[in-house]
Amino acid sequence: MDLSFTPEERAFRDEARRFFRTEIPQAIRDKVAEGRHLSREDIVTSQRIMNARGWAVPHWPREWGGQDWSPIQTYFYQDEMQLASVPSPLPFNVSMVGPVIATFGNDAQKRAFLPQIANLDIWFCQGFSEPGSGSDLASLRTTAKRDGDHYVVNGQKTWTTLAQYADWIFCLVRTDMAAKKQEGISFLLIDMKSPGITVRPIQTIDGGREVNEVFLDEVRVPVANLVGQENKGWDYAKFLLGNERTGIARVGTSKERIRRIKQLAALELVGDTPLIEDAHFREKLAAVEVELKALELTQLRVVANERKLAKGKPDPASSILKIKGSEIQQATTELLMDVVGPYVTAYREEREEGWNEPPVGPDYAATAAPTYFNWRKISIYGGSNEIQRNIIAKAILGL
Amino acid sequence: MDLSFTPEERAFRDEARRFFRTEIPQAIRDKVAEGRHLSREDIVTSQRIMNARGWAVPHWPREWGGQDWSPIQTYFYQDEMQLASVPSPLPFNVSMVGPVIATFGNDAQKRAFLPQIANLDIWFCQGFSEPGSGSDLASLRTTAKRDGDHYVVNGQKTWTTLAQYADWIFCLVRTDMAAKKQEGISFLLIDMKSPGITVRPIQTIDGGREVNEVFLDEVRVPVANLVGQENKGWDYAKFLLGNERTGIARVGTSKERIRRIKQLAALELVGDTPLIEDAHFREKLAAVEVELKALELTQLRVVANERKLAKGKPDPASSILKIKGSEIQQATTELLMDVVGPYVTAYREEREEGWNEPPVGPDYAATAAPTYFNWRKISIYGGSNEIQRNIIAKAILGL
Amino acid sequence: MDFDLNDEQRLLKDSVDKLIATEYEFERRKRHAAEPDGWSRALWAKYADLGLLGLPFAEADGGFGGGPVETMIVLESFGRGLVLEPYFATVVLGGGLVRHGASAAQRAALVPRIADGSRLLAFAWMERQSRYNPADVKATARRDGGSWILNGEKSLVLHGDVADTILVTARISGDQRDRAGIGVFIVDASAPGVQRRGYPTQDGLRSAEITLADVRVDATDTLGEPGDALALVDRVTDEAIAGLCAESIGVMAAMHEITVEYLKTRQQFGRPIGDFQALQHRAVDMFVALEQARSMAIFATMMAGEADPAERRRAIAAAKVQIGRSGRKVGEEAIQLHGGIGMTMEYKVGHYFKRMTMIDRRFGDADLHLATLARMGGLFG
Amino acid sequence: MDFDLNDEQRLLKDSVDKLIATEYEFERRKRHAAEPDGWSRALWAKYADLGLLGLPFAEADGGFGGGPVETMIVLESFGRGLVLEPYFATVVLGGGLVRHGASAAQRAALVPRIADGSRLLAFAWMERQSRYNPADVKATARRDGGSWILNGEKSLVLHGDVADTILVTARISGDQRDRAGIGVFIVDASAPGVQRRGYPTQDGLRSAEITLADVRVDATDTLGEPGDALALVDRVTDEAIAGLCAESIGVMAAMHEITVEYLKTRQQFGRPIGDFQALQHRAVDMFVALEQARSMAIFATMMAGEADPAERRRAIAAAKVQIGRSGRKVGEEAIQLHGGIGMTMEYKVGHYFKRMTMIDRRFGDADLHLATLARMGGLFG
Repeated sequence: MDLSFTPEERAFRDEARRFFRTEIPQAIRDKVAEGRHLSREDIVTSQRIMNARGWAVPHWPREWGGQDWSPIQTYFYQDEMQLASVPSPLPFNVSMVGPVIATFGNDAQKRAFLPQIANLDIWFCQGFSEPGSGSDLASLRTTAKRDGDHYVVNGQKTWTTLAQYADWIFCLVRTDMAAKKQEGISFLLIDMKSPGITVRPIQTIDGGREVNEVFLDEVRVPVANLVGQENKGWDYAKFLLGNERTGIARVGTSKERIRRIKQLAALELVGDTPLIEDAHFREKLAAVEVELKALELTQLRVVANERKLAKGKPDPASSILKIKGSEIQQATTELLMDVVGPYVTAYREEREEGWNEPPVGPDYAATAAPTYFNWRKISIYGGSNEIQRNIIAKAILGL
Repeated sequence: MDLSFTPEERAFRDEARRFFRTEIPQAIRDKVAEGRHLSREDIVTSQRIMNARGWAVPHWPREWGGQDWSPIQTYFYQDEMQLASVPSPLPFNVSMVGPVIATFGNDAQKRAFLPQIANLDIWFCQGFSEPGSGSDLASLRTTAKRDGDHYVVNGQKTWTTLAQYADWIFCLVRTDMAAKKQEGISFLLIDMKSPGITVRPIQTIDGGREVNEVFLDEVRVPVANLVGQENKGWDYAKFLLGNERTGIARVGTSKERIRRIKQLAALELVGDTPLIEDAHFREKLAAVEVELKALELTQLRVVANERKLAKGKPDPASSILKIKGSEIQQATTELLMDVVGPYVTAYREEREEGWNEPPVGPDYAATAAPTYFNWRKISIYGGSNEIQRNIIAKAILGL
Repeated sequence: MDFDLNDEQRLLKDSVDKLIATEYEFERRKRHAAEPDGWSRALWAKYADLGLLGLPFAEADGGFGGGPVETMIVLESFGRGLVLEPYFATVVLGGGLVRHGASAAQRAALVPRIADGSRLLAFAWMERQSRYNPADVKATARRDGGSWILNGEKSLVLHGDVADTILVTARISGDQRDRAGIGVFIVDASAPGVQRRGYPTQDGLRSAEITLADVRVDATDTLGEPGDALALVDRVTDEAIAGLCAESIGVMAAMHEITVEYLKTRQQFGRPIGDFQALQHRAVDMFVALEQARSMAIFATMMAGEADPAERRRAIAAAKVQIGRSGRKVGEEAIQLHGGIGMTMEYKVGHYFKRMTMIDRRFGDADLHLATLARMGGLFG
Repeated sequence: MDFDLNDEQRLLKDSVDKLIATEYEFERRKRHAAEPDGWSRALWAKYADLGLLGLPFAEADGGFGGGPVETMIVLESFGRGLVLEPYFATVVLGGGLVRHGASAAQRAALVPRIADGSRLLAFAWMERQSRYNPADVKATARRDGGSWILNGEKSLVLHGDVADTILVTARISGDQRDRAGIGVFIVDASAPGVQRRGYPTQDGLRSAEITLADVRVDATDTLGEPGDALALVDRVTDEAIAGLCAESIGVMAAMHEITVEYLKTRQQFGRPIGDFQALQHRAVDMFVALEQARSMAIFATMMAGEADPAERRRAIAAAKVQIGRSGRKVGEEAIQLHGGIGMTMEYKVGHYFKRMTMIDRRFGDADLHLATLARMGGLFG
């Protein structure tokens, strides 16, 4: 047991820190730090800079741009990215469809898609959830019927994040209606410009437009866009969902938000005294910091354990990262509301091009409540915390 | 809606306060306040004083000593009793077996038992739980086989509180082995001096002896000691268990303990400053006070609602009283440990006759940890808080 | 003690509940929100017709003589509907200042117009630096002959954008946070020197930033004792918090009902998710939190009229703590148990959650009131 | 960074775990507790044979050169066994003072005797009024020629009843709570003027109240700098807290395992209670609390040797907060999920619960350490 980092690990961390803080534009990083909306352009710009450095898809196979990093390197990469408020490379591209194509796709698909996915020349969105499917994803009902060289797809997807920006969508569709629930599902890549696709925004309670419904009406998809085997899509979906182990806790994001909370709480006066000197506030904050430090160590332990697990087999302990990581992130959004105090209540709409109203109260107030509202999602999506508890109960505790 | 007490209600409260604080010996009340063990004599003395006043069994039928009080009177009776640290009349007598005999017993049983139960001339203990039965009480396995004018009882009871003091035990026994679980159970009164009864103490983690195992080996019980009808005992048990609605929250006890915590926290110095002036401690205490005040009102609402419910039909809302009441009582025991600080750790055995060692640290320190340990039971017994949640889910929420 | 409503109260409750159930059906609420003021003038007239706008005022003044229980009934129902009209600003806050601070002549001038719906009020007590301390007042009032001259900036004035009459705290004397030296002034919103900028709040209401530049009001246009009006402000604030508690109960109860209904109907893995015991127990914990909050809302109603200001403040602070904590628990669990649908504007539960979150931040959050209560020695002697 | 044990550590862990699994089987533990000292002298000799008593001392001094990780391994295992022997008092606390405060001559005199089991140590720092503040010292040390004369009363001295050597804090100069002016003195337990009264603790260990009446020790019998020894005390205390954290992990892990096993075997309503989802989720929350605590115990181990006292203290305070909170949750839930059986002395889980509760109260509880951490600015810049 050696609980310190090696000089090589530390050097890598320093290099990551330098890269993220000097190469990614400050304006983009400020938006992330302040909880403001990123434009499509912001996300593309940031990812292309990383891709130019070879850092957009480090966990991919080497021939497609991967880096063969150690788990600790991967950890520092993500931590420093989050600490620097750099937007993560688009997860639908780099953590979801990319690894699926790299692992299960054919050569033509790899060549056609992987470089463009890595560079965000193609923007993918995810077509898994359907109205009514929720945690029971395999109950999906979108169908794809073979018609010559095409599938004809009919159905509806929902919670499709940033579909409004997407060029392509990867979908789970039912290709065998007679088969049992998890069987008979296939994994299709569909061009969003195909006739019959309609995107309808879903406004979330923070006022933002992040998610959408996607309607598929007689959409014709070339059979060449089937990934892997027909009716084996559920296996690929499980691979995809179990793929993102590190980073799920977003320790770096929470550290950065705590830094920001301290900074703002030093500005915010209660009477004559900065809020940061209020004992109750400080203890509430410190309690979150303790949990966060514990989570950081827990994450390092999970990361270190990865080497011992079969490749692609998710560690059920990563469910701890999801549960605690989401709780801590949510706690930081509440602390940010505490900082802002009464000005939490004022609503200020943000458009693509920026604010459309002058601030009410301090200029950092407007995002506090929307962030709190929006962050409720992180204990729901990606397998709700209830599902994570079921996983631990079964896979770790044997209940 | 009238949210103030009537002059009559206030007068009754004042009378109850005077009675409990002047008539019940201070020495007994001090033991309760300090969390020390009561002797058998203490409990008998206290109950007989109440019985002489007609206040031991106010909720019984009038002809057997009941008082026909309004729900608010009953509330004040219990609240003032608890505030004055007066031991409750023995619940096994006055709240459990007494009402069962008064409601379902025959005339001979009523005459033979009720006056002695009220005056604690006979001490009853409860023979319901068995090893393995737990929350699933109806799975009990103690048998009573008819043999002429007697039942022959074989089996084992457990968690029998204060069996070491008891003259009699009321038991659920299985009289029809072929019947379904809840059927075939009968309710028997058994003299503890009967041959074949053995009592074995169970030491609890606080070091006390409150509960026992009771072994019944070929115990002969006159058929005359069957209450009500054979094989109908489950109905009487349900009646008994649903009987104690008010008082379950023990609001008065918690109020009194908070008073004591404040008193001791004013004595206890942290450096130069009394603990009571520590903001963190005060806020922790105030948070419990808020919940307690809410519970007091919730209890009054449940009490006021009693009139509208069928007699003897438990209000599922009383499950709230059990859940919150136990949580708050447990929180006060933790606060008491906070007051005592490092001296929580010293163990000092208490015998029937009192302490057998001089104190380590302040003389109020010795009971802090044992009380915390012992009070863990209150979210377990009388239908665990999990069972209470099941009741609310089903009976109130319809889930 | 009697928790049952009397016949009149029952009648009031039935009629308000019925109106709100109809007029604040979810889709209709969107239409009210889309009106120019962000709420419905037509409904305001209905409230006047029903006697709701004059409810808490003395009959002698042209009101209906309702007490705290009547206000509780209305506000709980309004909470259930997530009502958008400026009832809280006009009748509870403004009306409270009028009831407790106005002279007979002022009442004669104001109450009938409040009651008939022709005059909207707002209470401008907060300033940019004050957070939740109503004594932290920089705005000034200077005597000039038969007038007061007001200068300063007031912030987060609930429904200040539409108010006809703005009741403004300003400092006559003393230092910025002195409790003494504050007056409450009756300002006509159209008076020269009054500038206001309205904006929406997170929970769909409206507030305003208000600037006062040499605004002249008559020497008699003050409420309470000029220079000693903070006790009046505290009293009205405490009453208003009791009102927020009542409103919260409507909000929480609705969230709980919607959630339980969802658990019963939403199917996952071939059965209603309400079959899952872990979710059942969490719905129960929400229910317990709701009932504890309901008890404290009743307590706040009982104590809102308490004569001893310290007793009243402790009780109100305790109620605000419970409402804040229960509200957060019920709200967050309502969203979590719904999953994604609860996160959308198209579905009602999120709107309740937002209102509840904002209520916790009005007049100080649960942490602040807990600190106040602790400093005052708690609730039990 | 590497969380795996190296070969030697693995060997150490295996041998300690094996010993404890055998010797601290539940019924055997009762026999140890029934011995005259409340623990087993025979086992103490075995610890010496295994090298555990000399483990953390430098090889040059007669020890085995183990570091914080080795101590963590031993204490976690001891926690799992609820070990009764005075290892923590002698090796961790007393040994820590010796390692960091003793001269070469003192180490030569003490370390071999600690390592071979012939000398037991105790650390007497607390006094009746001090609560958790080691600078709050009333006991005095007065120079008298070549001696120090000690007077005062020390309280809650863990295993002070059996210690051969008591390491005592006493004030040489300054006021009662001054950080300066404190010395640590090496007192032979049999010296004239030493009186002690032993008693059991809630978790089955032993402590003592100790009175010093004109106790004379040699001028050289001090550890650290006489008059400036508080830094030494802080350093050893922080190391000891890290040790408690490790012990806690053994305690919590055992409680969690026992509880999960109980859920699998206990039948109610015709099935194992572990089938009930509400109980499953609570067992999961216990597990999450345990794993978070394990992470912080590792963090404490990493930081126990940190050179910067402020950095070290913040890290140790944070770990103690997590241990206290996780321990309470795991312990209370373990009892609750067991039901009645968990409340009995005959069943093991309650003993773990009691140990865990007492650990939270040693060297300050979670609230105190949270306040310390908050005052020092938290963990993250």
